[in-house]
Amino acid sequence: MTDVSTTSAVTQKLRFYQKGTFTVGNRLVSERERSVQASIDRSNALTCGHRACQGCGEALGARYAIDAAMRATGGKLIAVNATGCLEVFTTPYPETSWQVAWVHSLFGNAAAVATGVAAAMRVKGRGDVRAIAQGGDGGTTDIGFGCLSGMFERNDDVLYICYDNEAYMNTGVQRSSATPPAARTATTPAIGSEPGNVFGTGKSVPKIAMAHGIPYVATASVADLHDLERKVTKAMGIRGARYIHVHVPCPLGWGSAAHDTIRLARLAVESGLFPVFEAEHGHLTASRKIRRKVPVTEYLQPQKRFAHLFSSEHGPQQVAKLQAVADRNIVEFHLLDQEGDV
Amino acid sequence: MDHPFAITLDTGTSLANHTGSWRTSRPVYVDRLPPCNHACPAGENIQAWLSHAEAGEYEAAWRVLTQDNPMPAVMGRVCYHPCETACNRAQIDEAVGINSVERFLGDEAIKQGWKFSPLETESGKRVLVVGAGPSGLSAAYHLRRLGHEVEIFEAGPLAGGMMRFGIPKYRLPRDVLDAEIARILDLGVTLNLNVKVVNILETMIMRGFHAAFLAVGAHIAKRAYIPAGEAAKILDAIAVLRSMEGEAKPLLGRRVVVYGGGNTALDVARTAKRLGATDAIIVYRRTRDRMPAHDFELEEALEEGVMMKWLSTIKRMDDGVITVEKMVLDATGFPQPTGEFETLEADSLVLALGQDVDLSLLNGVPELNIKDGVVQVGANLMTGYPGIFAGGDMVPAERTVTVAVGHGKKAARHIDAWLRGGAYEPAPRHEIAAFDQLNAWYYADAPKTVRPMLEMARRRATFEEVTQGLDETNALYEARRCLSCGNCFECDNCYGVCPDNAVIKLGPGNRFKFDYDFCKGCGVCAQECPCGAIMMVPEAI
Amino acid sequence: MFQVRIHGRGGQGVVTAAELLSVAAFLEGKHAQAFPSFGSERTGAPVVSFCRIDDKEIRLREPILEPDGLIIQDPTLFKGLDVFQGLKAEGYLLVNSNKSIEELHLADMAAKLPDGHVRVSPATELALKHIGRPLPNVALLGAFAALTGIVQLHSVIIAIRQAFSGKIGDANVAAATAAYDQCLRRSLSFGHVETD
Amino acid sequence: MAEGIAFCRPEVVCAYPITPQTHIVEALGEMVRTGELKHCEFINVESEFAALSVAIGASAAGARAYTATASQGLLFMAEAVYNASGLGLPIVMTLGNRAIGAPINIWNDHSDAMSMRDAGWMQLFAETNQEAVDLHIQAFRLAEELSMPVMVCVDGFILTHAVERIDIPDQADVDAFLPPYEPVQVLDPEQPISIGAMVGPEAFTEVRYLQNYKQNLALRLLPEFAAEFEARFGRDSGGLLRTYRADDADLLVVAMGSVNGTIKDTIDEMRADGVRVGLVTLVSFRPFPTQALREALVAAKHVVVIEKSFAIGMGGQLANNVDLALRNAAGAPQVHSVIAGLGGRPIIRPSLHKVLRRAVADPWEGMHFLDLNETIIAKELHHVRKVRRSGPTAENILRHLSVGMQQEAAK
Repeated sequence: MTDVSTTSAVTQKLRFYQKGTFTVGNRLVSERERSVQASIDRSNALTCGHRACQGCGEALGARYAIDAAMRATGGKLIAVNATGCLEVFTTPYPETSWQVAWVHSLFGNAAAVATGVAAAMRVKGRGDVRAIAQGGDGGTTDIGFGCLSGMFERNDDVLYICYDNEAYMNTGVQRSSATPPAARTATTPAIGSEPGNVFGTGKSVPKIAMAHGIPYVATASVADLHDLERKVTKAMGIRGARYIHVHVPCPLGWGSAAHDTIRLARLAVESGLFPVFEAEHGHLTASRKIRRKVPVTEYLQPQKRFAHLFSSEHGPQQVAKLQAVADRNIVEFHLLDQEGDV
Repeated sequence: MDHPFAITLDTGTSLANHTGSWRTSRPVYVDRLPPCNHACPAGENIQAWLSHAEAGEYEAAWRVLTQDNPMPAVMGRVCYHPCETACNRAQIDEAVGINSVERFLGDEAIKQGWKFSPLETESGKRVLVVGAGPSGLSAAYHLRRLGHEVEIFEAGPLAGGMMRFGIPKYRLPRDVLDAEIARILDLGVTLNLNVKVVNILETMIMRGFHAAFLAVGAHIAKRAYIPAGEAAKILDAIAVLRSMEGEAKPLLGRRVVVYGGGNTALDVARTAKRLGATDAIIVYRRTRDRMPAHDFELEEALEEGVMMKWLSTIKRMDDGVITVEKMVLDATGFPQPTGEFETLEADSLVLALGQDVDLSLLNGVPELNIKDGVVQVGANLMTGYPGIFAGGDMVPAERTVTVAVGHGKKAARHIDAWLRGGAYEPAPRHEIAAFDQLNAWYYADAPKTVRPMLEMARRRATFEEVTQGLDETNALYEARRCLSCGNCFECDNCYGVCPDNAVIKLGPGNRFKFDYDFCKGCGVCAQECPCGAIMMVPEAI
Repeated sequence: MFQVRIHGRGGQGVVTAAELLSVAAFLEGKHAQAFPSFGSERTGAPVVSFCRIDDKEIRLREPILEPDGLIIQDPTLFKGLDVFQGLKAEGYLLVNSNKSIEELHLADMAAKLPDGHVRVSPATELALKHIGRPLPNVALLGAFAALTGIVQLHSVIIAIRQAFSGKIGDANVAAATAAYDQCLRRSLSFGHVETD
Repeated sequence: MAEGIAFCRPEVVCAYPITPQTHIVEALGEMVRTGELKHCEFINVESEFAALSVAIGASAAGARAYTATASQGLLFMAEAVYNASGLGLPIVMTLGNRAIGAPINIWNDHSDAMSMRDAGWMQLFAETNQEAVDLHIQAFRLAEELSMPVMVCVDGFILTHAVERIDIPDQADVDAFLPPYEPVQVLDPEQPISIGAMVGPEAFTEVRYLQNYKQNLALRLLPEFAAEFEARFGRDSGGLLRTYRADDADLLVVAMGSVNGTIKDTIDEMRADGVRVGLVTLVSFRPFPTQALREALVAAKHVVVIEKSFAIGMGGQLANNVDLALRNAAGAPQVHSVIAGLGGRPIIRPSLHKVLRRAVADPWEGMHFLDLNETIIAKELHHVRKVRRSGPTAENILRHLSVGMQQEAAK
């Protein structure tokens, strides 16, 4: 992969301004260069009063993504939501937190509903109105997978955003196909020598999306909000099927402190466990470099769902396996500068 | 809008749901004391003037700076910058080059001819300042700005004190010093040179001063008894350095030995080199790590070819030959003689063993408490005699220009209060912003800018300034390396990272406020605040 | 009401035959209904299709149990299946074959039916000749028109042209016409024989 | 039929193949390609679940949405079926009625329609292909008037694969009868709303009540639209129900879909023999026209309900609904339930004659299975009683059948 270029943080390192370079709105740069979220007149597509838990990563990621899309489309946006936390905590009758045209149909059909929305807009000559589908990892990688793949294969003009908190949190933390190996959930209790999802196999929907050859696939994290915005903006500039997979920590499901949401997301990226990259038409085109590499233990230790790794006799081998996963990612996605890409 | 019941809802209606009630602890914006400010002997508001500088507002920065210190160009050269030692940035990469930015601002001010703004009111009080050294000049400046009439009596031929007679040109060019002194005098401070105050009380009464600030410095070289033969050439450091300012340069010969371990010893040795000495050897009785001189100055000296003789004391000097005894450090780190001797060839020996204060002007002043050769003062720098204050090298303190300047400011404030029949109450200090309260992630990696140095050949041969200044570009870069420890710099992080949109942005310069109707108290804002300006406070139950 | 049942094998155009017949009837202002023996026919499997023709609306939806006309597209179906089931006493029987009624052991069957109600047509041969593929269905319709007169050849030809355009249309029309003529001639010759 | 649907100007058509509806959407797809059907998005989806989901999205975004399915396909989209009605989206769907497996069976009966009878959709049954066309036109009008989805049920093969004379309506007439879709709620960035809120105990009952209220409105609208339709197109199609020679009838048959034609012929034959028999053809199964049906039936002595589906362990759904219509009616007729035509078994006049005469002469309790092969049942039951591992019933029965046929052939 010679065309892999660095993105986001690492390129900003050389920018002239220094103070708070990675903050949301560095006062030393022009309004335009700052994050949408720095702007006093941001759309707040997902506004106050929602019922998400304290420190909810999904609520944060969703506001960033949809606000960025709102800016990119000049507010001409229709959002489709799969069943899940995001849907439940934003729209309990009689209140909704959405300030964007929004529809929820079912758990497994968000991609298809969005396809219908996009088709309706085309046929009505409102091609300027764009459709976004969003769901959690359950609604995306499991039950909604068929509709998602169909939408990809038809290259429908839909941006699908998956907020990945690595389990079914809405129903009380059951494992999904996006749950990392060794993580404890209600359905993968920390019992026996190999608790949690198995090592070796697994389901990378971003890679599966790439296999469809769709115009744009990206992963992002609430740890790098500039990057997330940039990718959503870029995606909205492209027609056809697009997929963005956003890593959003869940204090409840991960057994972490509410205030650690962004910190944990950051550690996931900096350890290499969550690779942040972009792909176009099936080819990896860019990866966000690790700034300060950390061992996976720094990411795992603050989370109760991994507590057994640090108490049980089998812990050390499993931690080593997780470290191996991170190291593989670093090589596969060129996450370190010395990975020899341009 | 009219639409189907319950399944379809009007946007934004959740604003009716005040989730603030979920909160068990609330975020609160705080201001913490930046370690640099805390460490500055001159009490400069460093972070404040840096924040102007990093926005390119240099004059504004300079004005904030000079509210506390009238001589940034001098400070930017001679200050040992404890601020940088304290700087939190040192724990990320390297300390912010505060001193170099200060020098840039000082030089810029001279270049642009910035003047202090004229003062509004005259108090009608007269204050006498004795000594035109850093402390005296600082006091004069501050007193004048407070509306008092100030006269300086200086015994020497020129103003500047140790800045002129103790610090060599290659560290502090005289045109810089003169410029900053002149700017102070322009405020309307009267300077009387070559006037030695012999009796302070008499002078005050006769000249009608309501108060006096004494800052005569320490100019009397300490002597050590060294048996010496005929024609043994023994001088003291202060005299050598002072004579550098006169017409006749001191004759030190080709082999010069300097006795002592302070900065003055280094200054003399480096001066000797520049005067053409082939060998300049410093003899010190302890080891390098115990040397009072600053290490970077020792480094520069060694670079310039100055030689060190550690763990040695000088026993005697005969014509051209010095006998030294080797020492060892005992358990307490105190040097003990070994009885081993050796000799050094030397044309001259310069003693740099520190200085004493000439306190003769205080004769006849009652209620004074003098201890260890210095005047004891209260927290308000007032001597035992009401109305007479003292500072700088003549009071118990570290003897640096910056400390002296600090004394000047502090004394001025207390004198002002005293003249108004009150007492000056310094504002309560905030808790210091410690590194672990910051979130360093958000600051880009930005190594310190290295100040260019004069090339070696010229350093050895001339008195040109050794350390060069920063240009506009890297001064700006350096200023922007500041982390703004403990004080919001409006990076919008809290505003951006709140999962509940519970932060209200008040617009440029007005920072933010929390919307406690919706804040659930998750604490992400506090965790992700780069500069530690948010504190989580438990809600009362 | 005139009811026709067509037996054949998947791929022989059994359903198309019934549809073409019904269209021909439409064209003559009659009510008609064509439908297959519902199922997922696979090539070669025995297949049945139905066609009802009437002057009034046809409401009946049951399969045709007592046909007035029976078209057998493939004589090999005689084995195993009772294709003649329910054929009315006054009914017609048309078989696709190059053999004679006797060779096909249909003499008894023919005897039960009125004179001239049983015919054999070399439809496959004609199809191969005109269309180039062994599709007897269209040719048989021509022959059936000649045999029964329930529809005119003319209507069959229009129906064919609606279904197949251009060359294929011409070829099918040719096949149907040929079968029609041949069937008429046969009836004459048979008529002669029977006078013996 | 596709042509008729095209006249309704659907804007989004979602297609997924399943016998016997496939050729309808195939034809629509072709019309979109050829430009015969303009301003229409034809979308090939990956499942029936997606088909209806795409229609849901399109409809919510203000487009006239159509899809078609059958049998297993309807079950596979079941979740979305309920969702479409719950969200009040006026989608029209053709259901090519087909049996539900196992055993897998592609032929006609009404089990699929019945499986979704309580899903909140309106369900209209076509007697002929002509009526199928006409019902689609009325279905779009009804769906969009009430903002509720409508299922048009068309008997698989019997109608879907039959070729018969149909009057194709004139586009101008259809346009006049069916105005452009004016949604009551729509996803619009200019006036954003949130559709599909989570509704708790405090309002769920009301939501359901209002859905039911809409279906009650349909009971009034269906006859109105049918009358308007007849006035414009000159054909009596749709409505709630139709009667045939019922006025003086002692015995009334109730049935839905294509079997009504065969029943009418049978009735004519019985009338010829002097039997006073008549027919009530139910067009609208949902909403169920309780009142109209009671009025139509109450005068008769016997009511025979003939239906192509039954709830295993309970009985014919239609028969039970008819019972409901007659509940507490003074001098209500006896109701006799006949289950017929399952999995495509032909319903033939001789069998109908028999069962109708028997209903009067020798009534039965519960269900009567038309043309049930008693011998096979007996054999299989005996077999099952004897052998623990008796094997799959369907296969056993087929074996019995083939044996039977060989014996026939041997004779």
